[in-house]
Amino acid sequence: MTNDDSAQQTQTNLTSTGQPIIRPSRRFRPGLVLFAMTLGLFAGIGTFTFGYGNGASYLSNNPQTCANCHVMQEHVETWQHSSHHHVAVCNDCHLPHDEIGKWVTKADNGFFHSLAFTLGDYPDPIQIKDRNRTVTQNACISCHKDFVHSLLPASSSAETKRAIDANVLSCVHCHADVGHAFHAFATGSKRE
Amino acid sequence: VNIFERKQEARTTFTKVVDVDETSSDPEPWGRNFPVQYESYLKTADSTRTEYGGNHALPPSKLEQDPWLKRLFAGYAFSIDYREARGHAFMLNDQEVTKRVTDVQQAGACLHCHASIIPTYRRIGLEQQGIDPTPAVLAKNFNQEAVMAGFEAVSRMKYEVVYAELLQTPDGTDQAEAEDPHLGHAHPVSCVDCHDPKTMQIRVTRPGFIQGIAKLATSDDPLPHLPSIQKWRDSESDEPYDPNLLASRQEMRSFVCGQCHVEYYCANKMTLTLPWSNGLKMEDLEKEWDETAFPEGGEFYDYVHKETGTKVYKAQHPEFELWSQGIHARAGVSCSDCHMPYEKQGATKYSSHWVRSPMLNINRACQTCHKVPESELQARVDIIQNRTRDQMDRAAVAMTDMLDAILQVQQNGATEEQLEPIRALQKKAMWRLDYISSENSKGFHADQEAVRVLGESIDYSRQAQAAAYKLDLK
Amino acid sequence: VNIFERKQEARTTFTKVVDVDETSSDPEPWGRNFPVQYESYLKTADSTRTEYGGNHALPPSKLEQDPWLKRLFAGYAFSIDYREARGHAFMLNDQEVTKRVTDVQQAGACLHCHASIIPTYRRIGLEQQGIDPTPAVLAKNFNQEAVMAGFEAVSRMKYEVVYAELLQTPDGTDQAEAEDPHLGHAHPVSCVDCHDPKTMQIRVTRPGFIQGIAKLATSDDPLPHLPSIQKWRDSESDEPYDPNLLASRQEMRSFVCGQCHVEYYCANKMTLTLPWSNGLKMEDLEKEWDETAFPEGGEFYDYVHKETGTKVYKAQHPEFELWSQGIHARAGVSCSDCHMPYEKQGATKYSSHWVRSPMLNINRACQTCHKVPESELQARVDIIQNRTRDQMDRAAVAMTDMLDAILQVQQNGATEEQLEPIRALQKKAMWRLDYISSENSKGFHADQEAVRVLGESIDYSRQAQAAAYKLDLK
Ligand code: HEC
Ligand code: HEC
Ligand code: HEC
Ligand code: HEC
Ligand code: HEC
Ligand code: HEC
Ligand code: HEC
Ligand code: HEC
Ligand code: HEC
Ligand code: HEC
Ligand code: HEC
Ligand code: HEC
Ligand code: HEC
Ligand code: HEC
Ligand SMILES: [Ca+2]
Ligand SMILES: [Ca+2]
Repeated sequence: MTNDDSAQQTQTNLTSTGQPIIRPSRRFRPGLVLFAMTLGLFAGIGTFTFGYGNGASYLSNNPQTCANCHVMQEHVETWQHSSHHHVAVCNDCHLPHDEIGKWVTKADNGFFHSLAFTLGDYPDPIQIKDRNRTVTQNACISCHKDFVHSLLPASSSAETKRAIDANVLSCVHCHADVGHAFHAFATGSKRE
Repeated sequence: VNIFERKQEARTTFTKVVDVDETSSDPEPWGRNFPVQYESYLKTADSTRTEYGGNHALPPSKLEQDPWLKRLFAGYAFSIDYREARGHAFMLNDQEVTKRVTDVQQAGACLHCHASIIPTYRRIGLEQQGIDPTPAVLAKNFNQEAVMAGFEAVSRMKYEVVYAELLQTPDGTDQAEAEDPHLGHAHPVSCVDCHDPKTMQIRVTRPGFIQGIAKLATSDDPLPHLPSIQKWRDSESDEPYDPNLLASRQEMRSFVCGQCHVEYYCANKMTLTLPWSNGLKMEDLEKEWDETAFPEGGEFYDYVHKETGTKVYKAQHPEFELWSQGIHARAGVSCSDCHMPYEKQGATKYSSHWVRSPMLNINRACQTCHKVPESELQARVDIIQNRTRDQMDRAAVAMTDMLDAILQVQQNGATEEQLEPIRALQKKAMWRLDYISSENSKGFHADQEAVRVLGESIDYSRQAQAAAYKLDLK
Repeated sequence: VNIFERKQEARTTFTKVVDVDETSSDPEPWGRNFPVQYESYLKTADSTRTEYGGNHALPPSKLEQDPWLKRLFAGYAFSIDYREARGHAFMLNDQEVTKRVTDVQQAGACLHCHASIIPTYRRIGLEQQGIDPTPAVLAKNFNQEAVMAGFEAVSRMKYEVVYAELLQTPDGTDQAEAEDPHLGHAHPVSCVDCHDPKTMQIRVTRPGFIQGIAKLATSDDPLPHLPSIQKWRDSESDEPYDPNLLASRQEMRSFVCGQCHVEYYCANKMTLTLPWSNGLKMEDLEKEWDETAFPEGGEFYDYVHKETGTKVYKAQHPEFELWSQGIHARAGVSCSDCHMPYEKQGATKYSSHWVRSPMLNINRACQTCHKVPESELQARVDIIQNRTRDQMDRAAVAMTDMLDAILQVQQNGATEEQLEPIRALQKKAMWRLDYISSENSKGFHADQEAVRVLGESIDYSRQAQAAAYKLDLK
């Protein structure tokens, strides 16, 4: 369940313009700058799936809008068969639960997926990337932290040199199919 | 690291009811802080068993189930008494009462894996360093240096002597009383063996493992299932690989078990040793033993096989090593994932400390990952284990045929020179058969590898048999 | 609902451009209706290969890679020419040019699996039934009875004779012309072999398979991976098990391959036979051969091993049988899932008809189910195949040692009576080694089983060697 009403509102605005609005921020990292530049480039060329594929759907919470891209069809279907279909929509798991991260991810994924879709040079079946895996992991914890607190790092202090990142168990190592029925093993075991 | 990566939230701190420290080898006070884990830990005294078992005062004897084991171990303590494993609660008791200990003189190193012995190592280590091991000093911190020193000091001492030392170490609850000379009780594996009493983080404490894994890190065995070792190798650090600092949590969830469920040498000719300097494969371990000489001189061996007089090696429970060759390790599945699965209690989940066969708990141990019916998972395991079993029986027949052939040529006057190459084959054959039969998963931990090793055992047994016939001494 | 059903929802409706019928063994007209499938089918003429290969005019010779094969096959056609498999497009050509056919007289049954031969079987069957096989009659329906009759009629005929019959059967495109005596061309496996021309549903057409699977159904082999057989057994039907009526779609996705990728007998002493009456395990097949006698009398064998004079069996590509013992079959994963994975063209999904090594297409073939990097999947397969390879090399050494030992005692005058038990061991050893080495996945289809079978081969080879030495005839 997303409970982010404000985000929803901003979104409507954006949808009506049909274009994403990227607000430059000092907190944006170089990738984003690159993103903005590439976007400029493509805007120049003129043909770009972002508009054609209803790019703004990236900004919506309705899973059917993800299915605007047929390559997402299977993911929507398996989500419908999953244990979470009545409690979480795509964005609950695939967008960070904090404001900035949310918009950065939307822009980032929205752009690159549209680009990939246009160029057709993506793996099929699609393979989730590490950065998006961090997003799903954090989403699980965000909803379930009370229940799973024993799985969280014993301490976040500097008492151990062990990388904090290696210190948390990956949820999808065991629960590979919560968002997508039949999602056989993950991966997800981020072993390092 | 990028902008999306939020700071990991730490575990909600627990309500400490009592303080525990580095001497708290008695689990009871820990149990007051962590009642669910403690209750499940206590269940290891339950002894329900799977197919390969029953319900007995002492677990069933493997020697009776597989009489060929008596010939395999002829002349060694294992031929007197060798039983199935059972729950952790029994480990100390089962060691005390085995005829291997009551009828044979054993070394103190036996307790390394059967008792909560670290505080005792620390105490003796401190004494050796000239420091007074007061309860406060003992309790203060882990003090790896002192622990290692104590371990080296007692490893080759007599079993009874070291056992008595256990009772001279405070265990966090007992108070010395006038009539009772004990300072503490002896406990089987306990919380302090796997957890840091301050943070509750899991850790490894066993000197044998700490040395073993450091040796392993310097080997060139690939080890894709232990990525922190590869990182350490890449860093070209001068410090030895230290699992407590470098291993990921998922690796630690197997390392805590690898402290004990491993092949070892443990007798009085040399300190307890895990033979990992060449890697974790069966051949790597064998190579280390082949290259080892006893400190007092003479090439390494475990026992002289009584029927034939051949010096051979004894393999013990190489679970960690065999698991390392399997698909689960490769996929990042740890021992704890299957043997200590999460359970739900009320609003939280916890790790079951009822360490036992996952086949008694298929639902939690397997079905989170494998969405197939229990009966189907059971059937898959049965197929793997039965196939291993068949090949093991075949290897056992080959082994006994070999012994008969050797005995015959010995009776007919074979010379030592003639026997030498045959003994070499015999040693390889017996090591391989023992390796898989003493591993406790009946092949499950790495199914193809288990059967491969048995196939080699058959090859060497039959080669030895053929070589004996070829001597033409019937 | 399971993963397969989900996938199977994706069916494309087609626009019929041309009509195809039961004589259309030329794939070209089908290709006009289904251009994507056809295009991918044509790619089987591409011959990129994995590690165990290269790029050659004819595929690499297995005899050169593994010289011990020449001794294994001594006296049999396979010792003259035996190569790696390649794409389906080559199957007819590679058979025509192999020295096994050019230098040795072969039977017509060879074409059962190398040509689109069903219309020819039907034509000859109809003739035998006294019906005039006009193109219209031939095209009308499958007519299993006629197909079976034709198959029985030509199986033992000469290869060249049956090949000529192929050219006398219309193939759906060629028209008989004045100068050209051909009615049709001969084609390698084609659409009509696996698809019903009316509905496009997949089906099995090969008489050998239809008989074999019906025999299998009457056995007591458990077969949990083929649930429709269990259902048929439970129904206690009087009709033989008919895959085309009873098998699930997922089963059919393996059966179409099981038509050819199976162990067989195919020479002139008896009709083409798949030895499945006892089950699909290596021992079950062996048992059928042991129990078989030739119609003309005499116990069944494939060839007399030239070096030793022992009558032995030849194993051929038991992919379907080995797959049946593996975890993938058990988990319901069919041959087509890996060898004909779905691909996308635009918004439509289709089955790749470029049947080839999945290792050339890891993303589609494996990553649907295994969400791990390609390099990791490759590594897992390498480990399994290398382990199998090692054990195979070991079994090969044992086999040649055995042959040497037998030759020696034969030279020294061993009697037939003395040799009899040794020959029995030799036959078992050679069958087992051949079984895994002629299976084309190098153990992947059932890793533990493959190594188990090799372990048994080692056992029997070495036992034979020892028994020869024991005769004391050096
Ligand atoms: C309850 C959480 C959850 C929900 C809701 C969810 N997903 Fe996912 N999704 C995941 C997880 C977890 C993964 C796999 C992460 C991994 O393998 O590490 C994933 C993976 C993916 C992938 C990568 C391909 C793959 O199969 O690994 C895509 C694409 C995807 N999701 C799309 C969607 C779409 C579209 C929706 C909405 C219809 C959706 N997801 C809803 C959790 C969720
Ligand atoms: C413009 C078409 C399109 C739309 C609309 C779309 N996707 Fe995707 N998506 C793609 C493509 C193409 C890829 C593969 C990208 C790659 O691997 O480079 C992809 C990959 C993904 C991945 C995993 C890949 C990664 O980079 O980690 C996730 C998760 C995902 N999509 C979620 C969503 C969600 C959630 C929505 C709706 C909010 C959505 N997608 C809408 C085309 C689309
Ligand atoms: C938006 C909040 C939300 C997110 C994000 C979320 N969950 Fe849940 N999850 C829930 C709720 C609510 C339930 C209870 C559903 C019910 O009772 O039917 C639940 C149920 C579960 C269950 C029990 C049901 C089952 O499938 O076995 C598991 C396990 C679980 N979640 C794991 C995860 C994991 C792993 C992730 C991340 C990939 C995740 N959840 C992400 C809200 C969430
Ligand atoms: C090593 C395996 C493992 C890992 C890692 C893991 N879980 Fe679980 N989880 C389990 C098992 C096993 C259960 C079932 C416990 C039971 O039924 O008693 C479970 C149960 C749950 C449930 C409750 C299911 C229910 O039926 O109500 C939720 C929610 C959940 N896990 C979320 C998570 C989240 C979030 C993470 C990551 C922080 C996570 N899990 C990591 C194994 C794991
Ligand atoms: C300090 C040594 C030590 C450690 C650490 C240890 N074990 Fe054990 N384990 C033993 C001994 C000794 C026994 C045999 C006890 C007996 O038979 O009396 C045993 C028995 C077992 C058994 C058999 C239980 C039964 O009911 O049959 C299993 C399973 C097991 N251990 C798994 C593990 C796992 C998994 C871990 C790590 C989470 C682990 N052990 C950690 C020493 C240890
Ligand atoms: C490196 C760790 C380690 C050392 C050292 C060790 N053990 Fe054990 N022992 C185990 C483990 C793990 C098990 C459980 C697995 C098994 O039974 O194979 C076990 C099981 C046992 C058992 C119960 C099963 C059986 O074998 O009958 C006895 C008794 C025993 N050990 C005695 C001894 C004795 C005596 C010594 C010293 C010679 C010793 N152990 C040294 C780890 C160790
Ligand atoms: C994927 C699951 C899995 C993993 C990972 C795993 N095991 Fe096991 N283990 C099993 C199964 C299944 C058995 C067979 C139990 C039986 O036969 O009842 C078993 C058996 C055992 C036994 C004998 C238990 C008995 O009842 O006698 C021991 C000891 C053991 N494992 C220790 C370990 C150790 C140590 C590790 C890690 C190095 C490990 N296991 C990793 C599944 C696993
Ligand atoms: C043989 C090793 C071993 C012993 C002994 C042991 N633990 Fe654990 N314990 C583990 C492992 C492994 C975990 C999982 C740790 C993780 O994933 O970070 C764990 C986790 C825990 C946790 C964290 C929450 C959870 O349930 O995952 C607590 C609390 C805990 N143990 C308490 C205890 C207590 C109390 C005792 C003594 C009664 C004890 N442990 C004995 C291995 C052990
Ligand atoms: C944390 C996840 C996880 C757990 C827990 C787990 N498995 Fe697995 N299992 C896997 C993965 C991953 C594979 C490798 C195949 C793959 O990538 O799908 C696998 C493979 C297997 C295989 C096929 C490999 C072989 O050796 O033939 C069997 C059988 C199996 N598991 C049984 C079990 C059983 C029984 C248990 C419980 C005792 C268990 N698994 C627990 C993840 C798991
Ligand atoms: C039951 C089906 C079947 C029959 C009958 C059959 N083949 Fe094959 N043949 C195959 C399959 C499947 C392959 C590919 C697998 C392989 O190469 O092992 C193959 C491969 C071949 C190859 C290429 C590889 C090689 O072995 O050099 C030749 C040549 C060949 N067969 C000739 C023959 C001849 C001659 C006969 C008759 C004696 C025959 N086949 C009968 C199914 C069959
Ligand atoms: C009519 C018989 C027949 C059928 C049906 C058949 N095959 Fe084949 N297959 C062959 C023959 C013969 C060859 C060897 C061709 C050659 O080497 O010239 C072969 C070769 C192959 C190869 C090797 C390809 C390469 O590029 O190296 C694979 C893989 C294969 N088949 C898989 C399958 C699968 C999967 C199916 C079912 C979807 C199937 N086959 C159906 C007869 C058949
Ligand atoms: C889970 C995936 C999977 C399934 C299911 C499967 N195979 Fe394979 N197959 C493989 C892999 C992997 C190889 C090894 C390819 C290599 O070495 O390049 C292979 C190899 C082969 C080869 C040799 C290919 C070559 O390049 O020479 C043939 C023929 C074959 N399989 C046929 C079959 C048949 C027939 C079935 C069903 C009865 C089947 N396979 C089921 C994965 C699979
Ligand atoms: C060796 C067997 C085999 C041959 C030969 C074969 N097919 Fe297929 N075909 C299959 C299998 C298996 C499927 C998957 C069927 C299913 O899942 O129901 C399939 C599916 C199809 C489909 C359904 C859509 C799809 O892509 O899944 C079409 C259309 C098709 N084939 C056309 C052809 C054409 C045209 C030819 C000849 C050029 C041909 N096939 C030759 C085995 C074969
Ligand atoms: C349709 C699903 C599916 C496909 C496609 C598939 N697998 Fe699997 N694989 C499984 C399942 C299911 C298991 C058994 C373990 C389990 O229950 O998850 C498994 C097990 C395995 C194992 C461990 C078992 C063993 O033999 O050691 C390996 C390795 C493996 N697969 C590799 C592959 C490779 C390589 C491919 C592609 C050539 C492939 N798989 C294709 C579903 C699949
Ligand atoms: Ca040993
Ligand atoms: Ca044959």
